[in-house]
Amino acid sequence: MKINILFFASLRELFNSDSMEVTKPENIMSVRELLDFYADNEKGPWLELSKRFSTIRVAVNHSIVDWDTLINEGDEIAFLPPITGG
Amino acid sequence: MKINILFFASLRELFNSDSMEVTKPENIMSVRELLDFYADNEKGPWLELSKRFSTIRVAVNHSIVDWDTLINEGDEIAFLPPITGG
Amino acid sequence: MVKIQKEDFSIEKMTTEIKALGSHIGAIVSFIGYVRDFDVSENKILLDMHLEHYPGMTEKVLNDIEKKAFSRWDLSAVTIVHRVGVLKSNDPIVAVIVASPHRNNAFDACRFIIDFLKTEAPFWKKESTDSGDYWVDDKKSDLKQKQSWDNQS
Amino acid sequence: MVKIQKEDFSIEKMTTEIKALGSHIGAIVSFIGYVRDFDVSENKILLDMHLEHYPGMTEKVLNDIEKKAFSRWDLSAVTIVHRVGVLKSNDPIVAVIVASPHRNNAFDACRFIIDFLKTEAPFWKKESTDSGDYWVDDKKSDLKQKQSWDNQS
Repeated sequence: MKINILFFASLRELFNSDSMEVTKPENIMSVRELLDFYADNEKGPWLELSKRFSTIRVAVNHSIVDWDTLINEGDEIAFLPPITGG
Repeated sequence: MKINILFFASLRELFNSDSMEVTKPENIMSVRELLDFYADNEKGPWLELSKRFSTIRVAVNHSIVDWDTLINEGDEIAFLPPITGG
Repeated sequence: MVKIQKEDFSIEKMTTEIKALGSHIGAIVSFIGYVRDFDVSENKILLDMHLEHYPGMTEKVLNDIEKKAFSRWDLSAVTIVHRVGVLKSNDPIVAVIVASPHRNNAFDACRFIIDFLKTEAPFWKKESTDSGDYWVDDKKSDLKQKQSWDNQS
Repeated sequence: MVKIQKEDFSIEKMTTEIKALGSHIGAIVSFIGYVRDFDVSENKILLDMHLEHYPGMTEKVLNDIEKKAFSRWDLSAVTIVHRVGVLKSNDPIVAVIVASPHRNNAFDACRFIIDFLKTEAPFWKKESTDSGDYWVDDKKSDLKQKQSWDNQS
């Protein structure tokens, strides 16, 4: 199952990339599980993102969602650092 | 003692005049007494103004004042119908 | 700044002027009031409107309202412009422009100024409608709204 | 209407457009937000600012905020414009223009929209200051203010 992950602002700088297409790991169901999986297995920026968890919001297909939202084929998952427009 | 009386909007139409210079009658001390005096003695538009008393405000020298405000030489006394700007 | 004028005004020009005047301006809130095209309460179609004022007193009252606003909130600059003379449906009548370092102060002060202007500044509207001319009566809702500020002070 | 753009905007042009769009408009309330010249909390002088956003989601969120405002108040028309890219001190960043038959609805809705925009629309500011570049952190006061609307609904 292919999904697209986007990074903005400070997270884009952290990952040195604005997006990545990945195949959802087996047994991973929610966005929270996805973040935990990468933090455990990939370390690096994923571990750092995980540490900032309390300040980050996640959007799936352009809507901010709960962390236990389930992932579907083709989802666009965006990690959003603190919003500061206006 | 000379005073100047101004009329605006519907009161200007009522008096068919925007101002009159008058000599303050003896024994008349406050704007309320002045209005009562003219309503009793002049009748006509003064009696009508007196009837509209509850809807009218009075300004002396560009400030809205209480009806028992005392009159002084050279005062500009304006009778103001309901204010409807903005 | 207070302006009473027959001519139309430019919200862009006044905003630029006020922005240049003040320092540390983070927010500008503007209110523009227009002549309505229809008098809902009276069910009449408005043809035009004559706006009369009390020269001298109007400027004094509006300057006093500005001062009250500056004493209540942290403001950078204020402009009030009000038109007089003959106006048509949909013409702008009044603008209140308030600049402040922070938006809450700008919103509160702009609302305060227009609420006080509507009940304290000596302007009078005479409407010409399809069923005759008449002087507009004051609105009790405006008086109540002005008094709610007095109760907060 | 929602616009995300690099260019500056004209408050006059947008006000004229919105006035022409709606009917029975008695009041237009506008908010303009500017880049500050000084970061008071950090004691830093701002050189310039980079504004990043999430294309697609930004427009969706702002349209949703507009819809919420229309469902809460009697409004005639709304325009939201937000700039992105590189901005300097004192440049306008955002404008919210709300037209309504009555001023109270216009004031409430304009404030509601900017409060929600500040906390819900995916924009990010990176400031360049005389002591380095940094991503701006969110303000707890903005979050509280947004939540106060939720409690009223």
